Amino acid sequence: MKTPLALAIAATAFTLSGAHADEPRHGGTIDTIIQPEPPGLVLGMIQNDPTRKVAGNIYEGLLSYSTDLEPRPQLAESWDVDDDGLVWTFQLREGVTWHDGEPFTAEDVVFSADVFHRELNPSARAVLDHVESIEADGDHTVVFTLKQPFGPFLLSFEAGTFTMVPKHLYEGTDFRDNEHNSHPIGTGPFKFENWDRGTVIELVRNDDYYVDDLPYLDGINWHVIPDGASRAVAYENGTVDVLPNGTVENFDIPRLAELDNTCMTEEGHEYFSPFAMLWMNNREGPTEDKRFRQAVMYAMDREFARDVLWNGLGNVPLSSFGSNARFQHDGLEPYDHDPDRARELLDEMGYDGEEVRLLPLPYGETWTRWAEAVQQNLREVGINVRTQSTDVGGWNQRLGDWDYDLAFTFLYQYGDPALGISRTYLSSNIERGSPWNNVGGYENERVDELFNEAATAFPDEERESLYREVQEILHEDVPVGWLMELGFPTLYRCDVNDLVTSGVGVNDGFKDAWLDR
Amino acid sequence: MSFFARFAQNRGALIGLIILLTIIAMAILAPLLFPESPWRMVQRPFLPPMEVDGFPLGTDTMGRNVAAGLMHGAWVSLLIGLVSTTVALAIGVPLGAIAGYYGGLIDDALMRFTEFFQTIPNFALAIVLVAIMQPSITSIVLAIAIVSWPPVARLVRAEFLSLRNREYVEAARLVGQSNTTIILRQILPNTLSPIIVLASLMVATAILLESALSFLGLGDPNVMSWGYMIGAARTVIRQAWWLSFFPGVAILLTVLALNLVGEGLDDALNPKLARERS
Amino acid sequence: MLYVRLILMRLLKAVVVLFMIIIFNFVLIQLAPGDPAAILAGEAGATDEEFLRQLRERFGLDQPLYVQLWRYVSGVAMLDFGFSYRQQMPVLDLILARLPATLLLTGTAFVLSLVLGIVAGSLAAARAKKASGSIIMALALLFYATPLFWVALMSVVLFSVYLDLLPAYGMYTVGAGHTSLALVLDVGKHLILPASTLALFFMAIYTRMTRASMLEASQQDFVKTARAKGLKNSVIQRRHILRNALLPIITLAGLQAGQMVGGAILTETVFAWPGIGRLMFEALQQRDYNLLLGIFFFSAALVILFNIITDLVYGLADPRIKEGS
Amino acid sequence: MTDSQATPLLSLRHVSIALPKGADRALAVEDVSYDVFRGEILCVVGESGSGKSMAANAVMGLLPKGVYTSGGEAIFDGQDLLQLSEKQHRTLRGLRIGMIFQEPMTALNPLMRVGAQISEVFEAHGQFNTRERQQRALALLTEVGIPDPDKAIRAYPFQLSGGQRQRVMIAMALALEPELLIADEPTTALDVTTQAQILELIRDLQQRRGMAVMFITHDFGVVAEIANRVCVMRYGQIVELGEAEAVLKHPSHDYTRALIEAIPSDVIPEARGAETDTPLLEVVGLNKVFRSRGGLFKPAREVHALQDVSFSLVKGETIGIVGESGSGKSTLGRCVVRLERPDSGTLSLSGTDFMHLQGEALRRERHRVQMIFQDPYASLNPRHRVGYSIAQGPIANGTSKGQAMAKAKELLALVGLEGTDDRYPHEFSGGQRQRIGIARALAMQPELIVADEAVSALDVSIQAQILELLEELKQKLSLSLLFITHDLRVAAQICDHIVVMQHGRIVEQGPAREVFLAPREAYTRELLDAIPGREQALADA
Repeated sequence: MKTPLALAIAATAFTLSGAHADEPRHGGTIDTIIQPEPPGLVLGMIQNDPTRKVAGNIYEGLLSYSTDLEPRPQLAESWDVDDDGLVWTFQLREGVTWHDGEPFTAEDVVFSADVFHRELNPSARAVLDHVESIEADGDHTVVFTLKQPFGPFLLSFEAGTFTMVPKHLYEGTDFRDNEHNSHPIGTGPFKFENWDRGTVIELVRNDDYYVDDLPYLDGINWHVIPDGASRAVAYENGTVDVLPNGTVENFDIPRLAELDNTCMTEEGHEYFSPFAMLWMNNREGPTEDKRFRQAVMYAMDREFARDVLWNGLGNVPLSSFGSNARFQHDGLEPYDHDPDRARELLDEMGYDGEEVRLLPLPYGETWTRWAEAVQQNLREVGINVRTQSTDVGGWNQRLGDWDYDLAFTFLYQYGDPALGISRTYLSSNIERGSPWNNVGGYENERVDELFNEAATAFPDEERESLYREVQEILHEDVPVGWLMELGFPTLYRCDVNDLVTSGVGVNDGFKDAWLDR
Repeated sequence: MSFFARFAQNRGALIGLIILLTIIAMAILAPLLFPESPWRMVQRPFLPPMEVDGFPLGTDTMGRNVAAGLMHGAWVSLLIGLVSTTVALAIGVPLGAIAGYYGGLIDDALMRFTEFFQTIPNFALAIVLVAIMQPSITSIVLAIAIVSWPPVARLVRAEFLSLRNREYVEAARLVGQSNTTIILRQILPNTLSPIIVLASLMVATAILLESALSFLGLGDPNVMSWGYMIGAARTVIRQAWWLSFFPGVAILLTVLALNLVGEGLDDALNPKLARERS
Repeated sequence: MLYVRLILMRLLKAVVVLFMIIIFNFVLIQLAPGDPAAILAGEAGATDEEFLRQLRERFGLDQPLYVQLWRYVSGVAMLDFGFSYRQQMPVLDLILARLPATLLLTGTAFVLSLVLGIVAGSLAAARAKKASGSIIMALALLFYATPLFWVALMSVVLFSVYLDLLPAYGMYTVGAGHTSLALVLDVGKHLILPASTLALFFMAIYTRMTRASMLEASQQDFVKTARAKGLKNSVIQRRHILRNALLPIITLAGLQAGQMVGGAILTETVFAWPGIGRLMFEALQQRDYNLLLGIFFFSAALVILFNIITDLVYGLADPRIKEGS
Repeated sequence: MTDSQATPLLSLRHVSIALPKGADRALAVEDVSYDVFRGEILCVVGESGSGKSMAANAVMGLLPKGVYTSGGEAIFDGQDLLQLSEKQHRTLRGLRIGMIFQEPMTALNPLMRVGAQISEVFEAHGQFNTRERQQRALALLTEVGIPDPDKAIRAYPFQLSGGQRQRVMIAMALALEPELLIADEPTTALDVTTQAQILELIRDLQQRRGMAVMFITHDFGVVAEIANRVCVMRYGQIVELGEAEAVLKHPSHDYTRALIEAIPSDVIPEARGAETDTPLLEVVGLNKVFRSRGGLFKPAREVHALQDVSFSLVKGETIGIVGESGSGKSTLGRCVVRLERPDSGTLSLSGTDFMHLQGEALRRERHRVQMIFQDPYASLNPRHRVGYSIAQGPIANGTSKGQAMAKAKELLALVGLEGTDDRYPHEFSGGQRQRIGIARALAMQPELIVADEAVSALDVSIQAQILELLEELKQKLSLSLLFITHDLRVAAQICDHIVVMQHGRIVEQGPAREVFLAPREAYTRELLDAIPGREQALADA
């Protein structure tokens, strides 16, 4: 028996998100900002944030997700799963064409998933490890068979992670050297027009888009402006209308939000739900001691960081699971700002003032300021902290080589503990050379067991109890410092309607957006 | 006329000296006036100047005392300027002296080496060096020194070239003094005045360079320097003008003062030129 | 013919220097922590060994260093500057796309600073004892002492935000679709702030230099000769003093012209000018070795080119060099 | 020649010129009065610091900054030049008063063609059109006797020799046929033969045009050569003023007499016999070529500074090396002391090969030959006390510091500067510094001393004192001396032997008397004839 999980029509999406009396209008080009300039636009080959933002409007995945992380139809019209949670069948939308006019078929899906992503895409690979086989059943049906049930499977089809790429252009070629990489071909609402490096990326309306009437906009100009202050000016003087999250410094947000005709939303980040953490090297030095790690948690004034550095946006997490991840345990005792408690713990462990190196995240001013605040917090409870400044390359290298004591980072949660959270704590995920695995070196057999079981448990009730236990252990052990779930505000002119309608925000938001001018 | 009297004849130089002494005094008095770390978050953020007692210059993005930062920063900025200049002199003076004194192939080789460093744009090289060594006081000082020694070497070489055939140098050679003695005792002391003048300007340039590096996020996060303060404040320049204004003015005044003092030294050390100039 | 041969010799020398620079920079960059693969992987927010291995193999980073160096050097010898790891484009294309912007910016700033600097410096020298001369010098000193980026920020706030007179960033109005004259005017408008910011500092240098050089030249005997002829002071200033004072300025300007490429990094960053300086900073951050090396190569080549041009100009300006035999 | 009853063209009356504060005296010129008449040459003579040029500069309105006239008047054609505005002065300069300067090397703008610089004079006074100006410039160049004027008009100054440049200067000064020409030491920087030509030219032009010339010089020889009247100055005051012949033959003032007597006479002392026959210095077939490397525009050049030079010097003997600039005389001296290394030939000192010594070995032997330098201002390290300057040689050669310093004091006393060992060079006059230089050379107890133009930079009275000192020391210490000079007369005074050089080769050598009184070679004769005032002196003798 197959259970229909969802069936919705994309065209109705905007009516859910806004209470606009006006009918959407066609026309107008939106100017926005991309920061930093992406390395390339072929999603699937590159999955960094700027590529996702721009190319999310060119490429599409099988599904999209609401701000509640409910799957919605995209290239797949509907989907089913068998009772064991092993065989997933996707019905593809008919009449979809690539930007070059070729039809989009099930063969493209199989090629993208089984060939393209298996070769190029580490995050897709993590999901594909659970997949036994992928088969096309006619032109418009694809069947995924899993090795064992995988709880978050349906959350894996977002465009940025599981992009559909055109088989007819890529099959049999060196993917990274493919001539079409410079002129990406997708199925999305906008087509690639021009990239003037260092200045602007221009997208234009896909007139053949498979949803009638969409998109409303004639095009999108993604401006490249390297300086934060200049980006703010660009919004102020009216050159750009939309400031996606992360494009202006946090300190500018309250000021810009006060401007006339300016709206702000914090929605549209739910799928990623970035979780800022402080790696603590569990292998050696003072950070090896659980009490030291707890002391760090007590010493930090996380409320201050949120209120002052992040302008009150975002949310201080209770423990290891963020609020947008599922299965959060809310009965744990919070680590409040308590310097005295921190000093007690340090005394208890006999901390001798050994120097502790702190590695800030080289992603802009706010992070630098945050490191300064944490450094000061820790110094005030008597920890001898020295900040080691570095750039992205150095940061990668240090973390990859485990050459640090404390280090800032943030990780996407991808809506499910098995996708975004367990990777930080699993001992099987300890491997030199990458800053994104279990860099802290935390090893706990019970935690490994619980996470592994929970990932493949079916249905959700089963998973919930396993995750509760994991959270209790982690809360006590403090393998990493849980700093904040970051707020990701998007600023835009209020006459830009229906901009953020999904759990990935502007990444695919321009599809429904329209200008009321 | 005494050295100082000649120096003081240049009114600008005197003003420069007074500014410079004030800044040095700031640097020395910083730990006494603001015993707490300048990194301490002590008040609410974005406090404008003169609004609350004890915070004459307001507070920064995180509620740190700008006045404390400015005073402690004086120490760091001056230190970076002085040390990097010293290091640059330590590289440039011997190289230039040897090249200028011996001439010939040695000169050729050393000058090619110097030109080589001048072929890579200064600021770009400084950025790369700091990025490679990772930002810290040491790497910044080294990078500044590495990009600023070539003019020293060229100056010293030119001086040596013009002095090495002076009759007193030839006389020294004729009485059998060794090359080392001639370089150190006969020629070097006579090149000191242009070196001192250049050095005073180099300190100024070093302070500017450090601030530019900090501006690009390549400052040392453990020390409060003026460059750091501007770099950190640039993102909030619209909300809090005072955060970049005061350190900016501090840099400006210091560089200005060093230049004025440099000119004064030039006048005082080269009385002939000074007379012509006035 | 002799000149042609000598210039060829200079170019040959330049090639040697450039290859030394390649090797120097190649080694330098290898000392930087992290590699482009790790950074690219890091940006994706997820990575595994396989991904890193693929990238490294693709970039040739799995080869021993000397092999990498040899490949790079032999590539450059064939004018192949390799592929940008991050931007996935040939380095040459990237650089050639950005170079005109930098040349436009620095060229304008250079001419602006040189012309204004010389004019201001001559005025200051001619009025060395008057208040107006002192005011010019005080201003020059002020410009010299003010951090470049600070002026840049302040000028954006003033001219772009408060007065709304000039565009704050970029090289042209995106989406305006200007062509021919309109485009030139548009670019010109965008050029004003960055070029004058960059020019300000250098103008200060030239002003001071011109004044000092003119005061020195005015002590020369031939100035007395000129006065003995009964020439007007303004003629003496222009024809005798200034012309001779310009010689050292040519040398200095030649040095500065090359350095401006480096100095433009800050300006390009603040004003979002799509030039090579910004590209360099980004390439450095990304450890985009090929691109970074390519930019170093081109900026060094520019410096050398400017040096040769300086020598030629100097030769034209000073007959003792041109016609000395 | 002069009609003293006529109205003077220029009349200075009680002129005083003040120096800026801090100078060694308050007035550069004090209460000076003299006249310049049409058609005469007035020589203003004085040693350095006498203020001889100041009045002329005041007349031209070209006083240096900070120097100003504090009294008196200078009447030129009825107007007081000292009261003129800059603009009024300008209309006179070049048009009615021309001026030429001492340094032909630097007095012309290096970046302008000669023709343009001459044309400028017409331009400054708004005369003629561009083409006519060129033509006139050409005519002037022809008149001042520049070879190949068509080419010279397009030449840059650096392409001309010193004498040619001075001719260009004269052409420029005379372009508008001024009534008064002021010549400020116009021949001092020139070689003696060139000097003779320029003096000839000035006299010639003056007579042809009937203009007045105010000729400033330090050299009584020159005075004897061209002056109608003489004005002798000292310390800013006139000590004697009168007809040239009268002043030269019967100087009424002691100072004038001293100056005239200080000129080396043509009475040559008898040569002393050499003490031994063994040569101390033997130079055989010495060659030296200087190679300049080419630049972007410059091809490489070779200069043959010494070609097959041979002579020898016996212990206790003084040999004079005489020649004009570029003759290779200084290179020879520098080769002998081994500041330069000859390319080939033999250079031996008491039998030891002095030519091939290198590095440490050379350093150890250096004390045997010492040098006295030309420029008293450059020959002492300004940062060392003079006692130390003298002592550092012995110290470098192993003498203890105390002993060396004591010796330095003795030597200073010997050269007449007792008790000055702890002073710095700037506290001494030029002549005194030259004495210190001699003491420094003596400190090494050298076998041979090379004096390279040791008195050329000194005023004539000082020059005489230094020559006297050298003579005295020579006797006392039985020094062997290689005396390099451009002045044949000086050489004849002090030397036993004279070697005359030209273009790197020895032209003539022999006993001083012979070479001086009966030269065999034409070039030597030419040199002797060119000495200004020699005819007068010979006539007197």
